[in-house]
Amino acid sequence: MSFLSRHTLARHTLLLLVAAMAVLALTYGLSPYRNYQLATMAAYLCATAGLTVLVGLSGQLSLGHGALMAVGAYACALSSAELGDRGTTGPLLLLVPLACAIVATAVVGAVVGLAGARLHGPYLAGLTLTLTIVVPAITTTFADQLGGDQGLSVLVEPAPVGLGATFPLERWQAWIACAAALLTVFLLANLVHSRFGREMRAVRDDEVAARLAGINVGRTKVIVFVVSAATAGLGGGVLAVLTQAVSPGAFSLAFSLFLLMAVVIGGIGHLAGAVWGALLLVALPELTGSLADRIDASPALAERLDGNLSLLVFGLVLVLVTILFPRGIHGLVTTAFGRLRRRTPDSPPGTTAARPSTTTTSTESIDA
Amino acid sequence: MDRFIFLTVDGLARGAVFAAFALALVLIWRGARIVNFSQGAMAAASTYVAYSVTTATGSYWLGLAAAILSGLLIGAGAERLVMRFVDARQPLNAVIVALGLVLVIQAVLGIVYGSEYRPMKVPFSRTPLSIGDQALLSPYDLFVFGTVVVVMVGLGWAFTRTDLGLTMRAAAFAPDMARLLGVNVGRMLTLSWGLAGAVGGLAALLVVPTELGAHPHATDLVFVYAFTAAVVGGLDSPIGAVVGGLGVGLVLSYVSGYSGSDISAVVILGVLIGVLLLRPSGLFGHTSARLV
Amino acid sequence: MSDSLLAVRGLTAGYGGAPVLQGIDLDVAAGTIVAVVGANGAGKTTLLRALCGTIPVSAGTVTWDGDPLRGTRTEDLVRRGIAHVPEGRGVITELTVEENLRLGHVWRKDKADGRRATDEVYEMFEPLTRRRRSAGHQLSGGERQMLAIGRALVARPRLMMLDEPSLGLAPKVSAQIMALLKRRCDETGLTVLLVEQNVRSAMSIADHGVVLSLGRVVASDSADRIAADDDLRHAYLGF
Amino acid sequence: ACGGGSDSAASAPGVTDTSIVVGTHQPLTGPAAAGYSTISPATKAYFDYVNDNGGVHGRTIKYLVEDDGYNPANTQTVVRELVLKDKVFAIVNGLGTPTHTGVLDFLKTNKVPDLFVASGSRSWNQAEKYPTTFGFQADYTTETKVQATYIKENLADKKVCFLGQDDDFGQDALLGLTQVLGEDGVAERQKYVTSNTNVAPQIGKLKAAGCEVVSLATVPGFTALAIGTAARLKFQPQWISTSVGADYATLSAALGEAAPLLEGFLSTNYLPSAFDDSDPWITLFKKINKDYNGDKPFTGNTVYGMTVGYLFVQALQETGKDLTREGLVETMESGALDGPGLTSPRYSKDDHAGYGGAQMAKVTGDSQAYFGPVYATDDQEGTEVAVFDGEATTPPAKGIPAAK
Amino acid sequence: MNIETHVTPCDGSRSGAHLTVQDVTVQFGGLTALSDVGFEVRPGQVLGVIGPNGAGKTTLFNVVCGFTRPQTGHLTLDGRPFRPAPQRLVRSGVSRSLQGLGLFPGLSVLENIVAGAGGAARTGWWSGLLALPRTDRDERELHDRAAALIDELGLGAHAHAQPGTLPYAVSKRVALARALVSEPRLLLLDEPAGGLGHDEVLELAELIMSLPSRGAGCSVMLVEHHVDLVMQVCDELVVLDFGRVIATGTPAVVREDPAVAEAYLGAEVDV
Ligand SMILES: Nc1ncnc2c1ncn2[C@@H]1O[C@H](COP(=O)(O)OP(=O)(O)OP(=O)(O)O)[C@@H](O)[C@H]1O
Ligand SMILES: Nc1ncnc2c1ncn2[C@@H]1O[C@H](COP(=O)(O)OP(=O)(O)OP(=O)(O)O)[C@@H](O)[C@H]1O
Ligand SMILES: [Mg+2]
Ligand SMILES: [Mg+2]
Repeated sequence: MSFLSRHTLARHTLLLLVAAMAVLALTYGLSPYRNYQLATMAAYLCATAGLTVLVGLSGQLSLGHGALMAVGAYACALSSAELGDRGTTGPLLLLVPLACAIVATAVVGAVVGLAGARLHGPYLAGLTLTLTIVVPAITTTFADQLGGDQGLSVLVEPAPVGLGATFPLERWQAWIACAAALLTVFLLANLVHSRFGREMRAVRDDEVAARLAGINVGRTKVIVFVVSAATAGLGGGVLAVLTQAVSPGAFSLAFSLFLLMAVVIGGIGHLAGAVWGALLLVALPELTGSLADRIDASPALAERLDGNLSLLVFGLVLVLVTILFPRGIHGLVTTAFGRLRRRTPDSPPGTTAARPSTTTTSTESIDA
Repeated sequence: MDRFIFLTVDGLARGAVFAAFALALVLIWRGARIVNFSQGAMAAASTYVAYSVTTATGSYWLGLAAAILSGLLIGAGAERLVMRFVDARQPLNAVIVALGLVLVIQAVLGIVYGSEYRPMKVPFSRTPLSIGDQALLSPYDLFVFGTVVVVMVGLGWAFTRTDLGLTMRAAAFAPDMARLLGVNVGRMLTLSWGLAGAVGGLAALLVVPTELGAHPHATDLVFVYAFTAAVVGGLDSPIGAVVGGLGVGLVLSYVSGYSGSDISAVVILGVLIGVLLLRPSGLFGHTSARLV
Repeated sequence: MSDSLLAVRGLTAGYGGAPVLQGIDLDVAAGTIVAVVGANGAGKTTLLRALCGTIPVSAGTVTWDGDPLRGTRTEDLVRRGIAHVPEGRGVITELTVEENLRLGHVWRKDKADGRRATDEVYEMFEPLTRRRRSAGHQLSGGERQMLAIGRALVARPRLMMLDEPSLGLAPKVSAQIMALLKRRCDETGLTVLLVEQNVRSAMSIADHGVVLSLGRVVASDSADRIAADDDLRHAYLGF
Repeated sequence: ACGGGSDSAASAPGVTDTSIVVGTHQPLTGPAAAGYSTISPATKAYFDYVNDNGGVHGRTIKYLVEDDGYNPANTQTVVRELVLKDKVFAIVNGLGTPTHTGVLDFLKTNKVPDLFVASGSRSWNQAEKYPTTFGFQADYTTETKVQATYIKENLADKKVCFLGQDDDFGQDALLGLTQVLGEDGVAERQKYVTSNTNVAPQIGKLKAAGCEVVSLATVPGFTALAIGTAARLKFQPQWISTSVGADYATLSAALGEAAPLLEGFLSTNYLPSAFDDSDPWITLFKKINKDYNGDKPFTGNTVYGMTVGYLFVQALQETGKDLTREGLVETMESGALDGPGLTSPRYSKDDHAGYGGAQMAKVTGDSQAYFGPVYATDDQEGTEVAVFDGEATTPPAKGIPAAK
Repeated sequence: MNIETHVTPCDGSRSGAHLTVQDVTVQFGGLTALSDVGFEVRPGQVLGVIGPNGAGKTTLFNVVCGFTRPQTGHLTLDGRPFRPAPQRLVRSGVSRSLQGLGLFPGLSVLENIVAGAGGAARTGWWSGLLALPRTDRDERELHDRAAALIDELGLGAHAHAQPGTLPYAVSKRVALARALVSEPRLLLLDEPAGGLGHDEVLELAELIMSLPSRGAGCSVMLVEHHVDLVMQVCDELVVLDFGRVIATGTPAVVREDPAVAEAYLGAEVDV
């Protein structure tokens, strides 16, 4: 135990392995459609995890993460087409495009991050918001390369034959996506628990004091933006692989805003919150949709209710959840968990789940 | 040259409505320190009210009054019934709730009015008056300009010169302190939202007839451009909103006219980055904040 | 004790967890200066906050001029004659000096007197005169403190609650302020509830002193006697 | 049909002895819902009509309509939901070029028949690459080739210009014009994007260039915007629009008081005109609209939706009781379908496009009526635009295609 | 903007001064906040800067920290020209506490203090990303340093509290700890005694007087209105009024200066 609390890498790797096993087992229990949903959720998780770190911990508001995902998706599509032309097959056809997605988005993120480093609140929001309307503009301007509105299709190989002929494609997709998501969360968890994680929260809280503490505020902001963009790019790339297609319409302004909603409702600034958020992005539309489907109406009314009713429910849920659980689902869960723990007599006083684990190392040494 | 004048005039006319909308955003930013993402949807709702009233009575002006009044009520209602209960310690929650409101409002509009575009009337001709061979502004454009200027001057005056404006700003900047100074912060917030709703409703009523007509999503893009305009101008400044709005209108017009409308969004982004790099709080924002 | 302007009985209040203030009794007679002193963390600021209703009160009564004060909303206090200069000044930094001062009296019907009071403030705090149109965030620490005090004065309150007014002020200015408060009390019947770290200067102008410790009143007596009580000083005030 | 031995009817996804489940993706909400959200209810109404009349080979058709908001990402999800979770037998009339393009690969992998895609893109006609996907509309190129032929014959000395959406819709449409009129035949070409509702700069340019005929590849809202803006700029060319943006009911509603500007407005179309009460198809569809569609306004979209329904029922009838996905695709390729169109759909082994012809229509007074010959052609460069020599079909008894 | 300490030696005169300020003038619009201010801080010295409100004391600190660029004048640190930039200060061995508190509200007390020690870290952000073992070692070192200071300043009970819930005096001590944890050679303190009670001021005085003998030897610049404290701990005073130096010298000398009494101390105040 104390070995684990002293070695972040060992602790996080262990968690990673446990999570991977759990996901693996899960994919065998799910139907193809559920596996596809799991895969989509994992792709979203790449983006929401990066976004929650960016917004919640470094204090930079991005309304354009959907656009960054688009960059990743297009990079993935273009590079897979290029590789396809060269006759590449096998794992390279998957890994290289995803790497391209990460790199391309990181570069774009660096540019935006540099431009945005001096901006605050709504000004950064305005800048990133504009990114989302630029995506379709760029795809139509370079329609020959980017396929315009219609987008590009992505060259994807089926599941490896080694897995057997009847192995469902969706399970394979879930593996790919979950691997990417776990890796993302693992790295982000490392980062958040490191010195850099503390520094970005310091920058968020008070830029002047942060500078006086020797923190290079601009650099910190840009790095977080780049990291966050890279994870969004990976998410976009994975999404492209899952759907075998990219098009500008899939990365609309609304999508970017939904990503933000997801991280806030999940519990901003917490990776666990990002998981909740990604889950919501996948599950909530389906739930509200099926709820709305229950209602039987005359043809004339049905035409108007169709779609709109589930939007209405969706909107109401967002409003209510945000008001009732201001710290998001993660906050709700930790509070409930904390209450449960407090009732158990042998738990040490004053420990809360929200405390970063690095501090526990020296808690003892100080209190002693 | 003719073409340049044509594009300039066209861009200004278009920019004026962005400016009107940006003013509503500035109003709420000054009065409540949040960017109201539901401004567009609220304004769309007001235009539908105006549409219904005008259809029922045949009078544009009654519709206009209805748009302003309903905007006021919708804005104030959103604050009293929803935004007031949002945890102020979580700065983003208000944004998320506003986005939730967008969905709710648009869904309700879709259910009530369906998803077809409803054409709306304009009170004055949209045929441009021309001098010689050169088509210039239409009477309607002049009407829009006049309205925008009146709103801008009115807001600027109200905010800086009147006691009400002062208390509204105080309530927005420092609610706790304002309370100690006798400001009824809740009422000020309601008022800010109401006024912003009214200005937004008015702005939407100016712009929607020039586009495809009333629609739950009719103001989505206008919102985006108006937000950009407000950011360019500086969210605290009514003049900035107008300058930003006209600027965005001109850029869109020149780019579509000289190069092709597909890259206009890219140019807007370029302008935005350029302005913000030089002035991180917009053209008319304060930049000389003392740090320590 | 019905002659006191402000009467506090059994006030218990805090920040969610265990209460910070535990059964405070306090009387402030009209036209007097009552100084509340105590070590850091004793609950002085919390007391003023509880009186203003900015934190929830769990028990006790507060009577203002014979009427119960609980239930009065914070924003109505000024209209009832209570002004509060909170700890940390509360200058609205986005507004200019002029606007901050105007805010102090916007609610008053008597505009002319509001302007007169503003002029008096400018006269008193010369640095503010030079900075009329500067935004609050441009001011130095001491200038902000002056502004906060001035803003409370223009409301022409009957009771002024000041939380460490001398914080960040040059000795000369803080002496001026103390003198001013004393003068206003004598001349216009102003009542002052003063929280101060600087016990000596507080007691020098106060009529009555209250010592807080760990959220309780441990001594309440005339200022002279408090100042002279060595045991008290050693036990609670540290000198 | 001749499905493989193991593919008995019961094992085809979505098919039982008493029902067939099919699905579609449509924009019911969002900015693109305008003009499209009335199509799927019309199709459903036709299916309900058939179901009430005994169904197809004893099976009732269940039509699952999923809202994708014209967002390709949503399309991905809802189509997978339909195929993997709801196990639909086929996707019918999935709407939109960018939306549907994204699911082609998925539908192909899962061998799902993908019939009557609702868009005039040429992408659906790739029999080699996407063997289960079939188009429906006359593609944009076909329509503009017919327009160009009309221009050549009737407006020969006029200056012809073009305004089109900045995507494949506009490109394909422009292609048809230039194929017939030559590269120089189209003097000024302007594009617009849906994200910018101000088309004055483009219209100004067309006016300045002295255009006399303007061919439009625009969605209805932008057709109305273009006409309205042009009138403000005192520019009144002869407009010729593709069917996408030419529905008179929609346009006159959008123009409101300015609707008289539509007088003389030309367009092409490939389905019976909703205004033509003498057409037996229209009589049939109006009756179904009254009984099964809440008697909603009868527009071109209603005709469109019901035509899709009719063609699908016909395909099922032709395939027979022993229903398999392979069988359905074979029926499609057999060329047996002959729906209400002005020409018949041209489906064959290597042609998966839809209707292969169109006719000119003109707005006079309060209605939009066809005139002149029906032309048949396809999207290929070399193919002539010829007068269609086939006969217009008429509805069968009761309006339900007969079983094979 | 961020020009680091130049390494070119400044015309030979490697005098005893740790920091020198020469002819510094700062104007804000029409207002002159500092005009031709010059003085020096010697190693191990506690230099007090006093003056009326708005005299320019904080502005002077801002110049030394690089938050404000003076219109004229220049600084040297250890004999070399010094173009300060806030984020590099810590590495130049300079540290500052803010006039308010300037704590990070979202970080615990411990984290606040550790954040001040970041300049000593040896690993970059990407080793953190990969959670390399050396970042753990690095973090432990920073934590140990912070823990030592926490013990020294008696903050142990509050190590995991959020700054917002602390009594003011404790917060002040946390802010001081954060400035000290980087082991600066020059410490700038802006009103460290503001809001402190009598006991706390005495403790603070002792702490300040102990600084010059701390570690490698630390000089202090102190801005304070608490005259007792200033007189007790400072070796030398610089008095500013309207941005001008109106007096310098030992506390005893300055106290007797009539100009100082007039501008700052006030006649009737006995100190
Ligand atoms: N916002 C808060 N949340 C929780 N606890 C608080 C809060 N503010 C103050 N406290 C606690 O309440 C107690 C009393 O604090 P208070 O600020 O009233 O003391 P004070 O006498 O004004 O001290 P000081 O002289 O330092 O200003 C302290 O223990 C403090 O930690
Ligand atoms: N960024 C700025 N913009 C405009 N004026 C400024 C700015 N910074 C400081 N000033 C002005 O310069 C003068 C000096 O300010 P400074 O903060 O240095 O005073 P100070 O000596 O620290 O006073 P105090 O003891 O009250 O803290 C003040 O009048 C202040 O208002
Ligand atoms: Mg206090
Ligand atoms: Mg200062």
